[in-house]
Amino acid sequence: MGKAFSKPEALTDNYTHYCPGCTHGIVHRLVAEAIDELGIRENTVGIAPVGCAVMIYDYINCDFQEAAHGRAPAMATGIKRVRPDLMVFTYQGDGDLASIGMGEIIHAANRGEKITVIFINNAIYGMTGGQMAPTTMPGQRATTAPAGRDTAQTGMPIRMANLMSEIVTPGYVTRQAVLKPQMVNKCKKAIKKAFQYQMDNTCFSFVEVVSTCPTNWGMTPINALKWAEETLLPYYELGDYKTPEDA
Amino acid sequence: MAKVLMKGNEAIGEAAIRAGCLNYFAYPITPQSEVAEYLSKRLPEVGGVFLQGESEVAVGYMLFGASGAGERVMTTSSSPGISLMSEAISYIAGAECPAVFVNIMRGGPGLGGILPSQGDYFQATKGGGHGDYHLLVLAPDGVQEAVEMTMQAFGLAEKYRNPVMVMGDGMIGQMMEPVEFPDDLKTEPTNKDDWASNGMSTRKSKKKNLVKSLFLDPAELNQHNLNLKAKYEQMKKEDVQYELYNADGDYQILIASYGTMSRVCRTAIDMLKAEGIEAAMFRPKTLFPFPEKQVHDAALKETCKCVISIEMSMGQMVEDVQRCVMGKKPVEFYGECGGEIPSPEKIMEIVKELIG
Amino acid sequence: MQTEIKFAGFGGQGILLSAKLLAYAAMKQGFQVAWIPSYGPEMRGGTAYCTVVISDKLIGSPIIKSPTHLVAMNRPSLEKFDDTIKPGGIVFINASLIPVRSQRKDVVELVVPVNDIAIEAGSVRAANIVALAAFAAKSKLVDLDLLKKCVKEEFAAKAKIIPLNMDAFDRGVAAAQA
Amino acid sequence: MLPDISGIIIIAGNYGSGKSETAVNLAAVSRKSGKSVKITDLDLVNPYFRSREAKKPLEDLGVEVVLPGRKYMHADLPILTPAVADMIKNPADVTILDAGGDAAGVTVLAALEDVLEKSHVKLLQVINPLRPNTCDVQGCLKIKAQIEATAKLPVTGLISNANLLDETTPQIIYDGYNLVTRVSEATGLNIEFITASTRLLPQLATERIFCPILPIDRFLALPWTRN
Repeated sequence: MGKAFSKPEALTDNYTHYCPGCTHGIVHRLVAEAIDELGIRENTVGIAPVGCAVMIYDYINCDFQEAAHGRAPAMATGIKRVRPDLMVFTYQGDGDLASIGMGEIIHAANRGEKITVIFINNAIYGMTGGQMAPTTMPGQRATTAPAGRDTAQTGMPIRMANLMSEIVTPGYVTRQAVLKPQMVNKCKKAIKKAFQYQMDNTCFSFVEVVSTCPTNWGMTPINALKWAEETLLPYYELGDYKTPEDA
Repeated sequence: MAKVLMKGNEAIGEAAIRAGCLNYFAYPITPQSEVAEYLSKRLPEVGGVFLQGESEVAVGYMLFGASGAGERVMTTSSSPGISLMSEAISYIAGAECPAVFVNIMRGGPGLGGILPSQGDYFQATKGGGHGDYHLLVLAPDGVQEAVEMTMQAFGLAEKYRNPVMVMGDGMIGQMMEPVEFPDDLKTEPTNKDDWASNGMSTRKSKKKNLVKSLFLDPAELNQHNLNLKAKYEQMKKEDVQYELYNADGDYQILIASYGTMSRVCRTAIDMLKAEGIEAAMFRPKTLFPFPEKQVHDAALKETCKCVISIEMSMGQMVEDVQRCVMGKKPVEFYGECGGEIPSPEKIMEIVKELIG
Repeated sequence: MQTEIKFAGFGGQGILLSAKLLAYAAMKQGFQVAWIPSYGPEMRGGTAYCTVVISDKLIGSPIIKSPTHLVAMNRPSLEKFDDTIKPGGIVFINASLIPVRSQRKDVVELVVPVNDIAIEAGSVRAANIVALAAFAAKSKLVDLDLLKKCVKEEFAAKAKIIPLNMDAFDRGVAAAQA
Repeated sequence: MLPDISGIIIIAGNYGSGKSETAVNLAAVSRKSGKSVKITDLDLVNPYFRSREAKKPLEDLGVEVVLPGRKYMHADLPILTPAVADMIKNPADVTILDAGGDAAGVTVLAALEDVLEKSHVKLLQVINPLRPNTCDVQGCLKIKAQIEATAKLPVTGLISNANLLDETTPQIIYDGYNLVTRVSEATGLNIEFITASTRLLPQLATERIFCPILPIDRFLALPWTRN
């Protein structure tokens, strides 16, 4: 009988630097499990973002390249075009993907690059210390929105999965969360599916993951999960937004 | 191979293919768009990768990705486009990846104009992006040299694991000259298995490769920069290229000039000679590493009264010339950068004024 | 010995191609050549100019203020560059579109109604080939058979128009020799 | 009279009030008086002049410095290491949490709410009247309210850290003490101590000051001013 809980091969032995209650660790694990189950670890290149997950390469055991802020989809394009046999994924946060890297993500998706994008949406800039992100909720406090996000000045939070689903080029676009065990299971399936589409050379895929940042939100881990469920999920609705079969 | 008549831009594109670079990413900008147009036809014929990126910013990172995955890759652009790529150039230099950038310079600053210029000398040789890094910069004076330098660039980029820039100007990009593609300039790609993120399965060692420029430990970052500096010092020792023209006789003046401008100076020197005036030319073919000793020695010739740097800029290379001549001879400057290239007659007039 | 030929006319008259073919033939004959586009303020105004330099030694400056010969395909081109031609040079005038003549006494005028000849050959679009052939016949800069071969090669991908251009070429040569 | 405080002490205040220098010196003085001391740098919002820079001299004194792994010391990452919660659960005689500046800097305390609420915690507000936002009572009260709202903890005491770096004079220290006294009157909060650089101590008329004085040695000075 196998072990009920074992460490994926694609996960290194390093302890993560993430804060208590941060969901990066969960998503790292899901990515590692998907890579293991598909047997693609030795053909995979990840793109580490600028953001809290910049050192993802310490935790996931495959080749990595480190991008500048927002440019991961362009780097992934460069790798995938010259080495279509490699499995290429980016792992990006909301400041990275939805703000400074908006151009790169939209165009990579629109060209239908056969890459996998894992998008961590925790409604705040983590790395730089809790500044407002494009995904920050109305009224949510941030160090650059001390009175809470004023939508009259800064607009409404961007729903990336919804936006990406408007791109005509076929692709897989889904929004998942890791706030509860059953959500984690679904998210895992989505990540695996996203890699599978790449393996089959089917399409670009985009997995948005609604996540937490207790440290910058100023909440205990438990309260952060609760807040995410009550505040983020009604606005960031979970589910598949587009599949290649729709096309 | 027989000579063919080609536009500089087309020839650069073909040279990349002949050098074994089958990956090209670019964004259109005048006066170099013909490179992309040419390669969009040619690369599919040879099974290569052609992609027009959404911006020069993205293109810079497409190069970074491709290069980090261990493949030869090139882009071409012109001044404002190179500014946008400078972020990626800094990252590529920081992560020690080889990649070839071609800058067909146009007038600046800002939108400037589409006419030829040499206004990006500082940008290319003194930085452009952030941090302590250097590009190896090759400056051709015509279409044939643009071909040769483009071909050399890939080997140099791999030798140093550093971005290399071929820096021409609009005139070199737009003019047609006969060219040959020398087979002996093609280098075999180096084995990149010990550093490139090209997938473990293709390598003997199953250690993961990281292509990165982040060093959190101050001592480690300092050491990284020392290693980079050692590479730049090695470039200065091993890969300086230059040409001296009409320098065997007793010249009264040394003209420092590169690229298109040097072609005009060459004609001016011939015309001066016909009038009995001896002028020599020092032409750096590598702008970084700059031929420091060579310009110094040429300036120190006894008969040489002064040195003048003539550029299609407001005075950029002249600072390197001054630095190397170390105050031992007067160093003058003449430049125009509106897009009209100074004529040989104008150069003659300036030289005559200087040497009285 | 260095010779510079300025080709000038409206955009669409095939100026750049005529110049390229001349440069190509000269190159095949073993000369150093450069094809220099109009790349300055002169390129404005919907007109096209370029210069071909043919030399027996390394070509220096791409800046040619005073060319040896001029091939003027329209009136503004003649008026603009007439003064700049070196004494003794050929000033080629497309008489179909240029009702005036060179103001110079020290140049050789070659006046050919190239559009009319091209129409006779079958299409006005071959006017540039008529002009090229006529100029080449008069200037004797390159071997005519070689040049004709270069023209043929240029149209290799459009076999249908080869006979037209070959005919235009011959008519051009004949006009220069008339 | 040196400060003599024990328990879990959070040092907060507005940006540039001198929290870190105060925290580090309090740790050193407490340790020298024979107490066991732990200190953590919770400043996740400001990358420079953080108490982590005093790691070595503090450790040399026997202070336990709780920080993210060595490789993350200079990372631009807001790392809240789980070791902080452990430290609160297993405190030393003196356990110092050096928070970041303003309300933003204490946001992280809210993430520790569940461990903090089970402990008896002192939250001390450092005031330097020579900083623009805390030059009067009203300003100090405003910062206090912001810190309390974000940290979800009440401020329990005050510290005057009046200084103009090397240009500090005894008068500046007296003025600061006066201001903090008025804040104390307005809030009913105790003045835990004031600070004075060791250089100024001999010149100070200590009989005018009715609270302990923490002598400050610059641990976090600029490189060119060290020794």
